[in-house]
Amino acid sequence: MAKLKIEDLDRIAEEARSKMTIREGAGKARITVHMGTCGIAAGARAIMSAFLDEIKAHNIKDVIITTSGCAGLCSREPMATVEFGNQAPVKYVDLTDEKARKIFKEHVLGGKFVMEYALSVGSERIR
Amino acid sequence: MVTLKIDDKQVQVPEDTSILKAAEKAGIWIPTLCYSELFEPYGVCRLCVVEAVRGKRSRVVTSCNYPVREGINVLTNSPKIQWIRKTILELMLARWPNVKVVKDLARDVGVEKPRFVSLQRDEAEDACILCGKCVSVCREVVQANVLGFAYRGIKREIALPFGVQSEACIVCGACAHVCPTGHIKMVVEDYKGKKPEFTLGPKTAIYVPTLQAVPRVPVIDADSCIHFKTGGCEYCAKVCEPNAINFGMKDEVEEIEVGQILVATGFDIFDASAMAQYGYGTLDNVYSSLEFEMMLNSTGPTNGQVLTKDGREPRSVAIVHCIGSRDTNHHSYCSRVCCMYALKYAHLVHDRTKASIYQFYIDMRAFGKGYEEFYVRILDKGVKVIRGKVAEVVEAPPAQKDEGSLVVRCEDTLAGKLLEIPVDMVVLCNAIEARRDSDAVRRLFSISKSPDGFFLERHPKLDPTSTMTDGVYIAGCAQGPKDIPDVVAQASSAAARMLSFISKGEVEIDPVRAFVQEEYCSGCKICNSLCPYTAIEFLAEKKVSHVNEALCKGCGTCVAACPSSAMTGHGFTDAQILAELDGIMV
Amino acid sequence: MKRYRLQLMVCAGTGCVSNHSVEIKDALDREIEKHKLQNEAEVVFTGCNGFCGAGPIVVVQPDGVFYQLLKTADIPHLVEEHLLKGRPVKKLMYSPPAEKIPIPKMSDIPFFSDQTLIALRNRGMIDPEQIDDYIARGGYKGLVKALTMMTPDEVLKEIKSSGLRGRGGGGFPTGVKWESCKHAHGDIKHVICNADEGDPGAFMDRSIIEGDPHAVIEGMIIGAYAIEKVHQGYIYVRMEYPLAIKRFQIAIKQAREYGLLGENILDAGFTFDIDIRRGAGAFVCGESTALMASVEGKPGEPRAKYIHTVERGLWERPTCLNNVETWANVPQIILKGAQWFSSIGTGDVSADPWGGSKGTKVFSLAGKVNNTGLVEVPMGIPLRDIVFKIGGGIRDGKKFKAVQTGGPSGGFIPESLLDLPVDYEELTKVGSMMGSGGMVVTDEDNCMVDMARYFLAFTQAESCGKCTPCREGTKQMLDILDRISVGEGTEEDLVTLEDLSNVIVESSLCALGGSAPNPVLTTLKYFREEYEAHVKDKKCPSHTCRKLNTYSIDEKICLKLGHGCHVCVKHCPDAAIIGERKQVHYIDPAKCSKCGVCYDVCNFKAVQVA
Amino acid sequence: MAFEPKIIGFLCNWCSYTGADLAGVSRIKSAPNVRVIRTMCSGRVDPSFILKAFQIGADGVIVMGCHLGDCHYQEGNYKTIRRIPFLKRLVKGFGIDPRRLRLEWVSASEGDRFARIVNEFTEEIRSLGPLKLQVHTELRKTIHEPVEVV
Amino acid sequence: MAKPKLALYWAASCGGCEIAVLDVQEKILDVANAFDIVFWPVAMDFKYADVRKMEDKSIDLCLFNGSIRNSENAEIAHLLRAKSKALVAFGSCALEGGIPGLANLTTKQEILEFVYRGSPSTVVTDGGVFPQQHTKVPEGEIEIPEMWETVKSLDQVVEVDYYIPGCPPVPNQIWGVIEYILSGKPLPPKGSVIGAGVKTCCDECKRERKEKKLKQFFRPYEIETKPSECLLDQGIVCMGPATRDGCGALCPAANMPCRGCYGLPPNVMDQGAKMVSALSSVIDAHEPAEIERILDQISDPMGTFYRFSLAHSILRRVEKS
Repeated sequence: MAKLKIEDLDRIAEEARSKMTIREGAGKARITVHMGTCGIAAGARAIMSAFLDEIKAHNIKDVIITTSGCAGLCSREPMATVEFGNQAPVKYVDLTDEKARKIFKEHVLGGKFVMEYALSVGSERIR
Repeated sequence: MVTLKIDDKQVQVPEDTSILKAAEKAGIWIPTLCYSELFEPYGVCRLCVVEAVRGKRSRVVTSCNYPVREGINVLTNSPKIQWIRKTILELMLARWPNVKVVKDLARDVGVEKPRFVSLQRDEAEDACILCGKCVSVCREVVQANVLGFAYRGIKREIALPFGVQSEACIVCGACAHVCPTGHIKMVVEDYKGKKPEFTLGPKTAIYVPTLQAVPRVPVIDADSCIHFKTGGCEYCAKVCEPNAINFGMKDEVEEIEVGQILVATGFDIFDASAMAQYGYGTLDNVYSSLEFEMMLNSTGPTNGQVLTKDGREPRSVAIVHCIGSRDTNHHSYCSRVCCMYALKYAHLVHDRTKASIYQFYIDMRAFGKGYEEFYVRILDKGVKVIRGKVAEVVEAPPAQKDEGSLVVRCEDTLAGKLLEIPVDMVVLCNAIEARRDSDAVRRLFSISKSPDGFFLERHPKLDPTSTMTDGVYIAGCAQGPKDIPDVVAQASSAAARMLSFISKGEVEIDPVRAFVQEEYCSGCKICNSLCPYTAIEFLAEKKVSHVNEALCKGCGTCVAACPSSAMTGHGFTDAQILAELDGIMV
Repeated sequence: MKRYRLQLMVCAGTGCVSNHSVEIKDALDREIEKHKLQNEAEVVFTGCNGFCGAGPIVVVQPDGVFYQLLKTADIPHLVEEHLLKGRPVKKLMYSPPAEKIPIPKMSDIPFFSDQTLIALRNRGMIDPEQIDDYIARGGYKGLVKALTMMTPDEVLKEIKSSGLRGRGGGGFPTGVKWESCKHAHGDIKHVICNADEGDPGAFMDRSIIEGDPHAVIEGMIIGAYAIEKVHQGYIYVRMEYPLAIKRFQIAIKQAREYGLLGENILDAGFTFDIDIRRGAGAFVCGESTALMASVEGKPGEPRAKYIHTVERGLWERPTCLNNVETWANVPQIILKGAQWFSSIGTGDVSADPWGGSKGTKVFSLAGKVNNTGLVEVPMGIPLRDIVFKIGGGIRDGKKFKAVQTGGPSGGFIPESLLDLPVDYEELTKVGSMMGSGGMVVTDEDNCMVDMARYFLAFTQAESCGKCTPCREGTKQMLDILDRISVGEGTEEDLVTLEDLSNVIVESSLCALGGSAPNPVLTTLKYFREEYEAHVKDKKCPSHTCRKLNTYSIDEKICLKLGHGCHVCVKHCPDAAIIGERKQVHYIDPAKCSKCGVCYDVCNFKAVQVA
Repeated sequence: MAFEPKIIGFLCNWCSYTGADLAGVSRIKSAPNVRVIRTMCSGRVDPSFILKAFQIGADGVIVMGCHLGDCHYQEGNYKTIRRIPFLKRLVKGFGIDPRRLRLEWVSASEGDRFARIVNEFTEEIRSLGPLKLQVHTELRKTIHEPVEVV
Repeated sequence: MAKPKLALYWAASCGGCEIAVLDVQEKILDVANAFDIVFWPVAMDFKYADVRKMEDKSIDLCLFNGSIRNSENAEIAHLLRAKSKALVAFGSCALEGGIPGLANLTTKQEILEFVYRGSPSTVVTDGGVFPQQHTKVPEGEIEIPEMWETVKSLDQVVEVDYYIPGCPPVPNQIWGVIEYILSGKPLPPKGSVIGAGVKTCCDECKRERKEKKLKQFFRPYEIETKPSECLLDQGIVCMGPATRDGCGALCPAANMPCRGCYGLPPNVMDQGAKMVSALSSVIDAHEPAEIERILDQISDPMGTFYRFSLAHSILRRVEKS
């Protein structure tokens, strides 16, 4: 690596940004793909790779994608919850590859809910 | 300049002086142990602590290395300081109970017995108290860097590198000198012989030879001066106000061309320890003539008084002639001068002490002008003169100890009686012998020596001052034992002889001598080693040999030896001799 | 650049590495490979995570789930459950001693939540051997700001007004130190980072160097820039920290490659480089003048500091020496400004730099507390919070007795003073000191006399032996304490002990001697009754001093529970225990040398100690 | 008439020549056969002279010098005492009886010793008879004269 | 005008001197076209009769090498003396007898006895007959020259104009002489030694000489000689000091002592006598017995000192009564 100039520092910071957001657990949007046993059986993995594919394609750095256990509604698997900024989390059900990509473009990037795929808006209260 | 108060006494001192120095200037005593003028203060014994009060903040600091600051008030004896000194000395006393310097300081500060006992207790009087003075002097003053500390904490000790005698140590003794407890000792193993009672030798590296030295100026002995070994010290230069010390001066060897040389290298005295029966070197108060001479000299070690080793005036003195002279085992010749100086000793001892004097001789040789009269005067003074060779000198048996510490056994041949005389002091008249390096000197000037080792004169009667080699003369005891008047006479004759040559301006040499025909000489050097007069030298640049006409005697040995007949000689060339040969055969 | 969705932060501090965290990482890699998650999850070694007591530690990000005390056997289950199915594994989580309910998120664990991280801000978040990670989290931004937008004087003023004080133990205001070094005459000056950390029980410097070396480098460059005429810096790391040395070497190499060290840094016309000097293991070399003597190649012996090292230090040149943690704070102060820093902590430094204790201090919490590890807390936090909230209280429900702060040169603080705010002035007032930040919690089973003797034994062994009071005095004190702990102490010994302590404190040449008696002084002051017990009754209340105990066997327990198992007889060195197998055993007090082995080996606690 | 041997004697100036002179002065009779050549020291006698003497018809050659240690030039005779034995080997090599060459030490005061040696040597050579060498006759001729070379 | 005539002849010689003439390498061509070689029996088949037909003094230069051992040598020597203007004694045999000259250590009878009967390699047939001067054979009578009792150098038979020493003379010295003659410069006086110096071999020897004090003599094979130190200093008998220079001290340079082949230096009459005088002066011993012991170490002084110059030494030959 050649000797750095000041602007190089920012460039490196930018590149490592995505890793950092994951580590800091604070990003612009968070997609949680529900991977309970039923979820996986229903093809949650494909949904996950679709989302990852989109992130790579649009070179998005500040979106966190994570998995969680079964959300409870096994019949509508594969499911994913998308939280955008501090808006209420939206649960999408019966996802397919292109549905996932559409949700990614409109909701994750655009910030608009994609109501036709959504099951509910807001999440349960945990006492 | 900084002004400060020490125990409420106003003091003004330059910028970076330490409180200790300032206190000293103000006449206030502060105990120190690891401090010394010679080197940077090490500040480890902590005995010199004082309270430096500035405004309301008081701080305990070591006065030896704390630089004075404007306006501070120093308390050198406050209760806190006393308490600290006492406790520290208690700690030291617990570990080194019998070390004098620790006991004294403890007593000064009022500590009798420590409250506790140290597990590292060291009863020795000369124990090492880890003050580090030896390390500092070796590093900063001598700059030989031999000593250092090893290990840590309670196991800390002074150590030599790898625990073995280091070659960097120049045995200057500085560490032994500064060590407050005498823990470091100077050991001189290899010297076996008797250390002479009085040595002319200096005690320090810079010394004034004797008070009568001309010029009376101190001189540095480069072999033992630390500066010439390690570049350090220069302490003498520090204290010399006119700073007249210049280390740059070096002994120079000058080569000067001279026409003539007078060899007057003097004599050595016979080492009496070779004759064990006289006890020189084993018994006290048995002196050689030279040592007794030193004792009589007013600038000598005893300022001219005749004293025994323990400083008392001797009650009786024995003077024994012919030690090593007229003795087939040592020197068969008579040293000529001993009888007269022995009488001189008798005369001086008689004047300076009330001792009874015994003189043991074989033949009293008062040969010179006025000498016999002097001998008679000595006899009148009541000196007991006994004719007989002393058999031996022994330690007096305890019974006779009060009369004299030594007993001289001899036979009075005139009275035919065996005598045992107790005396307090014995003076031996050592023989005069050729100097130990006379052989080397002889070869240097290519002069020969007579069987008794003294240099051989050209002719014993007709020409006692010159030698076989032209231009080299000898005078004084180098040519043989002789008295001062004779030496003066011989020396003046030699000087006169030399002056005559010098005034004449040129040297007369006989025509018969050899010379080299350089066109035929090819420098085979066969002739070089032949000439007893070292007249043939080799000219390196021309690569030919050359004859020094002044030295060549014309014997022709080299002419015969020259393989290429390049060497020939005026008056006896090959052609001349061959012509003679043809002539006589006709 | 690979896009990952999961980052597994495996702690690779010295503590966890010695607990096999390397095997844990290998197991993780294997399992991820097996489940073909290698494109989604990246396993990263980080520096010390701080919660050393819970090692080996893995934090799964972005979920922030904290797994502790992991064994390689747990890994397959963890990967399958959490990484694949996204279901965190409860049994591997931390659960507070009292409630026993696991807390999944690291940020919720009290040990972490109550801490305020400045010096340790990157712990567990970056791979110390990747300079990019450090830059990504705002690394070298402070340096850029200093070099391009501030003059050396402004940088110095910023540090001074921030109220930052020496974290090494002395608490000397850093700004003042930099200023006097700047004004000292001499055209070659040096800065040194003291990473000797000789205190037993202190490991915060180690974890900063291992976990975030570039923070120290950036701090030193800023310091050098501020003091001016400084082109060569040194970091003095002790040989006992090989991992720290390795990580710092890598960091220096990477910094040099990036042009952050060496000629013309960042083309800003400032040249500065750092070399590593290894300490040979002498505690005294933590003292500044001894350290400098050691760097110069001489034996590590302190010299009188009447002329401060900022005027004549390394090779007689002005030298500014600061602790690792001090340097680590500098970049943040420059980046976020003095105001932000002085808002944390106690007192007011605007007028008098000694007026308060600003910023945070890292303590290495150890001893009889549940959560042992590195704790960075804001100055002024009550001691009780550190011990009971962050520390999680005393282990096994025992009763708190005292906490020892400041390593062997610090003192013991009893329960009565537990609420004192932790800062320089308060700790010194009660006889202890901030020191390096070592904090050892003791409980009722600890004997104060034995603790004092332990710390004094350390300082006595580490004394350089140069000056009489420290060399002879500490040995004398230790001998007295040895006698007391075997029952030969007298009342008068206690007087002598205190007397000696004060003399040593007053007259020793350096801070080691000056602070070595603190543990004894504070225990004498706060726990005199324990000393009295040892001396008068020849008893040790907490039975630690075995020679003072009397051992006996409770027949009932021995027979009923142990059925005379005869184990104690086999181990007793003095054959003082009589009794056959299957029968009651009995200790003969005459022969018993009170070694306490029988107490240790008896599985049924039949041996009674009184 | 009886064979009168021709003997050549090399005498050193300080001792043997003076000794011979003393013999003459003290009227001591000795054989007239020795024809004397005076050199400053016996060390000056070059072996070439001795061979030359034999070449031009000498029947015997005697070299005389000072006693060892008496040499006026200190070490002259030490050289002679080494040269003459070596030369005897050469003379023997040429087939000449080595007894025809003799070395004797005679000091300045030994006039009678000189005469005795001379008589003794003369009789010895007389018993050996004349020395016949081919070089005496036809081998002698040579035109080779040492001349300066360009 | 016609080219000067050159004649070369080899009497009792090994022929080395002729080869030395060729050793001037390509310059032999200059010799060839500068001279008209009229007589060179070793190289070409010249006949004595042709020489006898020439007028006297017609040969300008005659290089005569080899000593005079028998009547034929003498006869041709007289012939060439008559026929040539400048007769040069070429090489140490013609100058001083050379190696053949060593025969003067014995007699003719002893030589014939040994060669034809005594030597181990001789097979004695029909009573070990000696070669006869005149023998009858069917074809007629064969006559061979008569062998002389004593070997003589050239100048002991005829008058010699110049001498060139060396066994063989060194090529650059030979060429130096020829070049000088060709240059037509005035010839040096009759009888002078040319093609050599006036000093001794020591002058040209590169070895460093020190003061000589010898306690023991060695043969060259007995010790390992130091290359930079004079051989005589190391105890090896070297004839260098008593031998004329000119050869460039070839032998000492090759770690062997000089053997004296360049003959007597200008003022010396006898190499043996001079070496005796020189060597004995440097022996470091005083007692006669010690001196004898050291002298015994010089084996065969006659052969060593007179290897080349016996026939021309003061006593010429050994008397066998």
